[in-house]
Amino acid sequence: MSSVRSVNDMVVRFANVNGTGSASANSMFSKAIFRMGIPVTPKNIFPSNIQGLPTWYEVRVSEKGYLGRKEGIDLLVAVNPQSLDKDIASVRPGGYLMYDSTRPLHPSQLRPDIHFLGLPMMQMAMDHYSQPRQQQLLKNMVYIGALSALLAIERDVIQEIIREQFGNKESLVQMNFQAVDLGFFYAFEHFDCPLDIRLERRDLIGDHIMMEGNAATALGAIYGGASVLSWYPITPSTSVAQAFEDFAKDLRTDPVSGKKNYAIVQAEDELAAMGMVIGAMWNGARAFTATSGPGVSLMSEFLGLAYFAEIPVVLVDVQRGGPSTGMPTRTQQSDITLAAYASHGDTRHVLLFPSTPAECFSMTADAFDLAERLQTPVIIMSDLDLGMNDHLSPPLHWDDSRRYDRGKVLSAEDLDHLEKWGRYLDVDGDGICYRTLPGTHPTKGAYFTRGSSRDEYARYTEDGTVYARVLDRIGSKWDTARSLVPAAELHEAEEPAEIGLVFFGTSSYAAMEAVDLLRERGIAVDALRIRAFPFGPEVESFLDSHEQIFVVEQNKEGQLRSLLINELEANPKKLRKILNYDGMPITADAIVRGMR
Amino acid sequence: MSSVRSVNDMVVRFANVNGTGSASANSMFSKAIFRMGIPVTPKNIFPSNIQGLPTWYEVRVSEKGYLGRKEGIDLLVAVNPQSLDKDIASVRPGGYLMYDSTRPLHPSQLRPDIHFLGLPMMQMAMDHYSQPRQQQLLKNMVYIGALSALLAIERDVIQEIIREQFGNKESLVQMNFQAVDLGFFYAFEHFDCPLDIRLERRDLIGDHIMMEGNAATALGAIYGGASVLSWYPITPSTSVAQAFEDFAKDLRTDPVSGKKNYAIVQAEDELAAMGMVIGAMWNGARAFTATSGPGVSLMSEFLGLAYFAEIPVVLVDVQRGGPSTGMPTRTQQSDITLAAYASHGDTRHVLLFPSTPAECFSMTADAFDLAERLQTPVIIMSDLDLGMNDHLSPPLHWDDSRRYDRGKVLSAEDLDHLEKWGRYLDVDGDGICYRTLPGTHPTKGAYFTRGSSRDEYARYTEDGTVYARVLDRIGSKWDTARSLVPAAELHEAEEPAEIGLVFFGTSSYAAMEAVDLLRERGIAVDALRIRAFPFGPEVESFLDSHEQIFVVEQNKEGQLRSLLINELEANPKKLRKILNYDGMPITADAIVRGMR
Amino acid sequence: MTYIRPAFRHPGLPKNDLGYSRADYEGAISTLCAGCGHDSISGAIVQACYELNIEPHRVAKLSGIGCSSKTPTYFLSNSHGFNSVHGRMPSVTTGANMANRDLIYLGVSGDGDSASIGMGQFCHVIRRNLNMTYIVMNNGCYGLTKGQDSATADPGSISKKGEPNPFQAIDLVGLALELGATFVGRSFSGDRTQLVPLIKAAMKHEGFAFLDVISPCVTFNNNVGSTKSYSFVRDHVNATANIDLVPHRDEITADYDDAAWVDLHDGSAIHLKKLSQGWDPTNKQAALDRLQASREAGEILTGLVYIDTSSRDYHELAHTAERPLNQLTEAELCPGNAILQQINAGMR
Amino acid sequence: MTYIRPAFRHPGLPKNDLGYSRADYEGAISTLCAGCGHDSISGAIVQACYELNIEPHRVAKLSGIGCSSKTPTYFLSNSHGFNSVHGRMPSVTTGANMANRDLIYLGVSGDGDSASIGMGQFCHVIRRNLNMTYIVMNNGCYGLTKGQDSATADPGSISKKGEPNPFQAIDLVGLALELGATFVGRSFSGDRTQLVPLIKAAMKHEGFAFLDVISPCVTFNNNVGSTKSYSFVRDHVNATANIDLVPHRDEITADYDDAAWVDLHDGSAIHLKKLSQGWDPTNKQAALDRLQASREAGEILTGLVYIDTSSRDYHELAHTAERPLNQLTEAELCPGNAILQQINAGMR
Ligand SMILES: Cc1ncc(C[n+]2csc(CCOP(=O)(O)OP(=O)(O)O)c2C)c(N)n1
Ligand SMILES: Cc1ncc(C[n+]2csc(CCOP(=O)(O)OP(=O)(O)O)c2C)c(N)n1
Ligand code: SF4
Ligand code: SF4
Ligand SMILES: [Mg+2]
Ligand SMILES: [Mg+2]
Repeated sequence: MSSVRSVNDMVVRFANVNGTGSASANSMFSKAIFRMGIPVTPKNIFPSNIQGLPTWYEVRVSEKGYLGRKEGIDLLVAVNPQSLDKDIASVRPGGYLMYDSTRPLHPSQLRPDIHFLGLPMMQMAMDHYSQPRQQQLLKNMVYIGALSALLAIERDVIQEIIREQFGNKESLVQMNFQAVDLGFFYAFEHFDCPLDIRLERRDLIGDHIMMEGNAATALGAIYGGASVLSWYPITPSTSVAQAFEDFAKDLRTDPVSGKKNYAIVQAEDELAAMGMVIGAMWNGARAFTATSGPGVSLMSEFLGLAYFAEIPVVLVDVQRGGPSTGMPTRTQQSDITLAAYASHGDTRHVLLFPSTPAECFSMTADAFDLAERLQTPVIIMSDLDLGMNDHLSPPLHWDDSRRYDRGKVLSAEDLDHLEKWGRYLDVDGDGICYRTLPGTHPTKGAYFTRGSSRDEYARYTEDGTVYARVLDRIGSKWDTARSLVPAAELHEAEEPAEIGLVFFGTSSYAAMEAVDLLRERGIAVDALRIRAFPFGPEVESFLDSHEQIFVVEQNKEGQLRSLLINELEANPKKLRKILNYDGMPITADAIVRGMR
Repeated sequence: MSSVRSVNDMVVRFANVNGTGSASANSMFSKAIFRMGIPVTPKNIFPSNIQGLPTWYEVRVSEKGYLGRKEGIDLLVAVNPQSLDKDIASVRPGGYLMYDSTRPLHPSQLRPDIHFLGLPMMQMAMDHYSQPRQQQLLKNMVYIGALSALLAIERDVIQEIIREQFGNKESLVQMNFQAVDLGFFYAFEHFDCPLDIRLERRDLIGDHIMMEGNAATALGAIYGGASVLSWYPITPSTSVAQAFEDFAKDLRTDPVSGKKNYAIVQAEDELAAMGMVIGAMWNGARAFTATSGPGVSLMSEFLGLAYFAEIPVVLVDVQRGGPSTGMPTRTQQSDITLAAYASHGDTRHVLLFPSTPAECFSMTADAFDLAERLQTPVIIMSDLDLGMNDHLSPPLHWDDSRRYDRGKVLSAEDLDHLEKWGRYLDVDGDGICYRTLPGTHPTKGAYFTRGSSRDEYARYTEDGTVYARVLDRIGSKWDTARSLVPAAELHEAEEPAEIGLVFFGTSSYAAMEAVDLLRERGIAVDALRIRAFPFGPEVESFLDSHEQIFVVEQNKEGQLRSLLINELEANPKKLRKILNYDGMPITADAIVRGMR
Repeated sequence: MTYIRPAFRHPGLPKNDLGYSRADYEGAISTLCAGCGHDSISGAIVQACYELNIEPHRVAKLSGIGCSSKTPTYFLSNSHGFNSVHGRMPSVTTGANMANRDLIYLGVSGDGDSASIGMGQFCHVIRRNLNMTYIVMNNGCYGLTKGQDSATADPGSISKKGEPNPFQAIDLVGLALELGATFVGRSFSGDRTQLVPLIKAAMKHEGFAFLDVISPCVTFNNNVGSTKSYSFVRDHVNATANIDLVPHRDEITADYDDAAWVDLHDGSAIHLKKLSQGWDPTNKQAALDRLQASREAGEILTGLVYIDTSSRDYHELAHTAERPLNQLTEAELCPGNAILQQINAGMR
Repeated sequence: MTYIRPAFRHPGLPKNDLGYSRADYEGAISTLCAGCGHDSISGAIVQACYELNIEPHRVAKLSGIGCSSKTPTYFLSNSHGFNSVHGRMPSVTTGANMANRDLIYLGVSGDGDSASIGMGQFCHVIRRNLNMTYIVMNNGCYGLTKGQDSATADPGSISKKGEPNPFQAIDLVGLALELGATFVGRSFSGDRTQLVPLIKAAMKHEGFAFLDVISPCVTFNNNVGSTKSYSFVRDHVNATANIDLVPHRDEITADYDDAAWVDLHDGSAIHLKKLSQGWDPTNKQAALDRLQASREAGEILTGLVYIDTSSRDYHELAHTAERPLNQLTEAELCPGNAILQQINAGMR
């Protein structure tokens, strides 16, 4: 039978039952490869349930540093009897299946075209550990040990990671060392290790880090100066709030009083969460909330208020599979249309599209400057893949000389020196007016904020001319926004290319890999990674300068493409859709197929 | 001074204080003109307040039958001191101002270029009536009387209307007669009546009726078989629910038991209102709700559920000035984007665009057939102008041979004869599957409705392939919808035209008038009135067959234009926007200006 | 489920008066955590419906979102079910009931689903005295989103060490009484002897019947103070910051007469106080006082707290026709063109 | 308002200890109907703030949507105001308070705004004991949308003839008590002698202070039975099906010691029962009983019903720093790059 030869280039998938402690073991596996200096990206494929259902952990290893998903599984670790048949079928010809040989496979399950590696995981765990819970957990370490032999993972790297995890709890450390060795030596004796798919130490990681996007987003909020968080739990955004709370405990507890230099409320629902953000921002604290599609739908009315009353808002949308409850534990980029135009009437919101944890961090921090500068909602469009999976990312960086841009806020002194002031007077011609905070000045600067129509002095009015004038002025902020948001990232082919590839967020990994695949086939493609809405001039000229443009998205309707057409008046005929919306991250192969 | 000569062609505006009984008097004025066989359309321009603020009533009279708003006021009846200066300024040169000469005008107020008609309304009312409330009300009848002399309104027509209104209350009838006469004879003696703007009986009304769109919508729901209404009060949709309740009391009370063959709940909010509609439709009763922009925003999450779980929904959106609370008592067509794509994920909703009360009636009735046939939400996009103003309209008609289309619903018998059935199996290839109602059959047809992903047999699944397949199948219903919704209405110029004018809803009145104005100037224009989304092939070919197309809308961003571009892949370059979003109905002049 | 379930039944199975066996009231296999209190409640619902001799297809089961709201899949698979959106089960059930007053409506929700996002709808469905049974599977936390505190009392709070949840806990029983619910009861998932009769009584009540059922979440134990028994697990959890181990647990049961301390998985305990046999549940004032008293005593009062035996449901209050609205014929619904022409005449 | 108001003040005007005259606490001219109860409450708020010697600009006034929610424009024009969206004032106020615990928060709402669409947020702001005064101007109807029934008791219901509102009325005072509000009172818009002190007490309370103020809607009288006095008007109304006449009315006032029947504009009356002088408002159980008793007697209990004198507000419960969060410096907010590099290290 043909077998797959490769070094530092493989897809390994673990098939587990959720709630059995496998996640921690599996993450050690990726961590170890990372420590060996080899680019790696793991993805959790988990059910919307707490215990007892199939869950998968898919790890891609790529010497070339391709971090998107890849089709075809080289090695599958089958620990879940429920999904075993499906798992066996998913291994690609010539690939390997490691299974728990405590119970032998049924002959019908033995595919002739793949290699079977039987490891009596449960048996070994039971032989060595008394408590059922220990057995269950350490069984996982046994297969990690076996993998280290089979794939040539450096044993001391694994030991180092175990030490870091269990720290001072020496008993646990030893227990885990032993379990790893059990697996290691069993594999060593029974199979010819290492396999011809294997790992070799490299130095390809540099100073990169491995981090979940949601944690980076939370840190971005800390560094961006957020002191108020109001949120409502929803997968896959929950860990943003939880990480923010953890970081805040460490970094924001008043050294003297031991009290909190932050306030977090778990709201009664998403409407209330957004209401609290609006109230806090109106009152001069940096505030944000994080949610997913259903929450954004519920926040629609409030987003319209913030847009029209011109109150800064920072909202993190960690997208999942829609519509409705949809696939809560799968990924999509399908809230673009909603986020761009949320609420009734003529509204339009600023969107940011991070693709890496580093960008989750920087864009979230920037979002507060943008929101306060523009006095409007700014929505960070992350997704489940980016938010809840570990990603290889450039290290996070903060420029200590940087100062927050709190936008146009008048102090008591400013007010004293002002002849006349109107909350909605556009004195600078950039569409942005000067606001005041409650409690600033005894006699000047008080005004009434409302979602109903008002004149330049914040007085209620039903005069249509004034109303239209105010709408136009608010609309004019859009041009200012265009000049402030992060520009799209252009990747030009060596030779002039007629084909353009446009993508954003987590589609970027597969898209950039696709560009290389096409180059290898002699097809030159210019690539543009969109990073924000409104689109800058660079996007416009990219569309103009290419005959044929493909827009890669993880939704069904081609939502970003619609934005491009609407906002840039581009001819739809030349913009073709490449879509993936089955809830799994898109692959480079799918993109290449889509361009045919 | 030049004066305006015209018969049956004028704009008369009444300036009143709200809460002073003027509305009933003013509506008598329009009614009388209507009874004289002359085309007329009144518009209320009222404040978001209950008592004491300026309110206007603007009446356009047009021999040619133009029913849109027209710029320039020929005669202004000034009854409100608060707005007097503004009102005087609003009269066009050569026009007339009738004012309450009980208090003389200040010389500075006397514009040289208009005619002043002083009528001591309050004085006369006080001289003849004792109670202050009588004085206030009958003052209004006094100016109606004066107008009948000045404009040559037939006196018996007015008397007829008064009789109809106060019916058996003879004392009131006489009191009103007297007040009218007071005004009539005062005018007759003091001014040379009739003026050179005047009225003459015609026979231009035919069998048309004068009706508010919201009442017609409510009747449409009655005739469409709605038995459940859940709603939450909001201007300008409130009168839909109230009219439905009134009609239901008359037409749906069980003759035998005296009990209600309908159920109406004033819900706690719009989310609950939509939830009740979904629950009732799921359970096989025809149900609907009516709201305005803010309500639609709040219903977003539920609309996504109905779309994805495939539950029929009928929603009436009577649009008002947005965003946010905006201008609650002014009109706009600015919820198009929201309604078309409401909710997160890839969703798309069927929209209907009525332009007349007759269409409010028929489209609302049709909406129930469409919703049940397509198993999806259908949204009727009315607006404040259409809903809350009297409109001249073709009479309402119902074909008694017509039968409701309840869509694909399986009876107990059907189920008995079915071999195998899956709630989401597309057996007919039109994307629409067979549903069952709770309680139908003891052992067959029960299934679980959910907003999360499921397979063809309604079983929960997290299998991406199945999920994408279901999304595609739901998407395929869109083509079926296209074949069912009302087609756009084409008005071709005599000679071949390169210019196309596209419009919908209440913009149609002004748009059709603009087409005539352009013809008079020798410019040929083909006109297309859009009546539904999705757009039919006729819309596509109209766009293809015209060089230059103008899209008329009463919103700021050109929301329908965006739909045309997105859904028909039309080249934005050839679609130009003509917009009006100051909250007042658009005029023909504005459209003509916009085409320059 | 829409596929026909295997028809085979053991012939010897006992049947109720309608000839249905208990299995006819069961549902799909549960995917909840082993030992989850919610599964015990599902079992009690099956038992209650079996004993009540209900035709399974005459029941409509509705829920919101959460582990608790998943349970309708695990009972009555011959009934239509509707898993709506988070916190909105009451409005969907109201609409369903408006359309067909003849079905039996069983609403299942969680403490997050009802006491947080669903609070408004919960209050208003009570106000309308909708004819339904409303069960909150109350575990004091958000199970499906991994254990955040909910707005209701944490059953483990009495023995709690260290900092308690700072905010007021909402007592849904007290709230329902205050809002005028016509049937209010509380029980414990493990106390089947008390729970089954309560569910039966609730389903027979003509109007809104509320049951607050305490139902421990075996997996998310937000009560660190009293969890020594888990040191091994907790070490892993802390160490990996990754709550992905769920110890298998047996269902907690309690069968008691008057009062009982029930041990929870986290080692904490709740003090259940049963209303005495002689208790008169028709006295509202007494119910309010008794409830207040047990709160102050740190007890959780269980049993049928209050019932208004003269309850008139939504349809009676609204004078809806007896025949379900979804069965009206086209002739009854549509007034026809003749009447429409009269209406036109009135508009001229 | 953002334009500077005419500075001229009559020199002789009385001033409070801070040197502000009553006019410094006033707002724009009301656009509500003449005689609307809401205007009386606005007046009482002005008086209370004047007497409390509050610096006007240290107050933040927030509201939802409705006639009642418009009133913040009619008082304290030197304070920032926020007219948010319908039913959401509590969350916006919560956020504002989180950001700056040093301002005085005055929330104004209506019975529709709070008891219907805002029910969930109303319950949860109570639960958090947010430091604010929450006034519901309760007219038992939706004024701004022209008089639909609201979910609260109709003040005119006692003398009502014919069919009463079929549904349970929500008593916001009872609800607030049940949910553990730390300050609960009720009054009547026309009883300034009772109202002003109650508002002052509420604004001084450390935590959530709720005031249910009955405030008749002079225009929308959904009580046909008792309105003979309006025959003329009503004839017009019926005849034209067009409620566009609003009779001018004088504000209704009531100054009473123990109990009083107050006539409303519609000819109906409400029975106000004042808590006796000796009443101890710190006894929760007594408050609940007393409230229940007067309900049964068909009385509307007014006065300070309950106060928890040991109330600890949200920030105390949450251990927020004393200094308002919106005054933290960039240095205090941003940990800097050095720490970030340590965090990076932990991710390798
Ligand atoms: C609009 C919306 N917000 C948030 C969520 C995420 N969510 C799912 S279940 C749940 C809470 C469930 O708690 P509870 O109702 O107590 O049920 P339990 O799991 O504890 O039984 C939340 C917040 C959602 N599905 N929809
Ligand atoms: C989301 C939303 N729904 C409905 C409305 C329409 N609306 C405006 S005020 C109001 C009710 C006001 O009643 P209440 O709070 O009692 O105030 P009142 O006018 O009686 O003082 C409603 C339903 C709205 N503005 N927003
Ligand atoms: S998480 Fe808790 S509530 Fe959810 S299934 Fe597991 S035990 Fe039950
Ligand atoms: S309608 Fe009623 S509540 Fe509104 S202002 Fe008039 S009297 Fe006051
Ligand atoms: Mg729960
Ligand atoms: Mg009210």
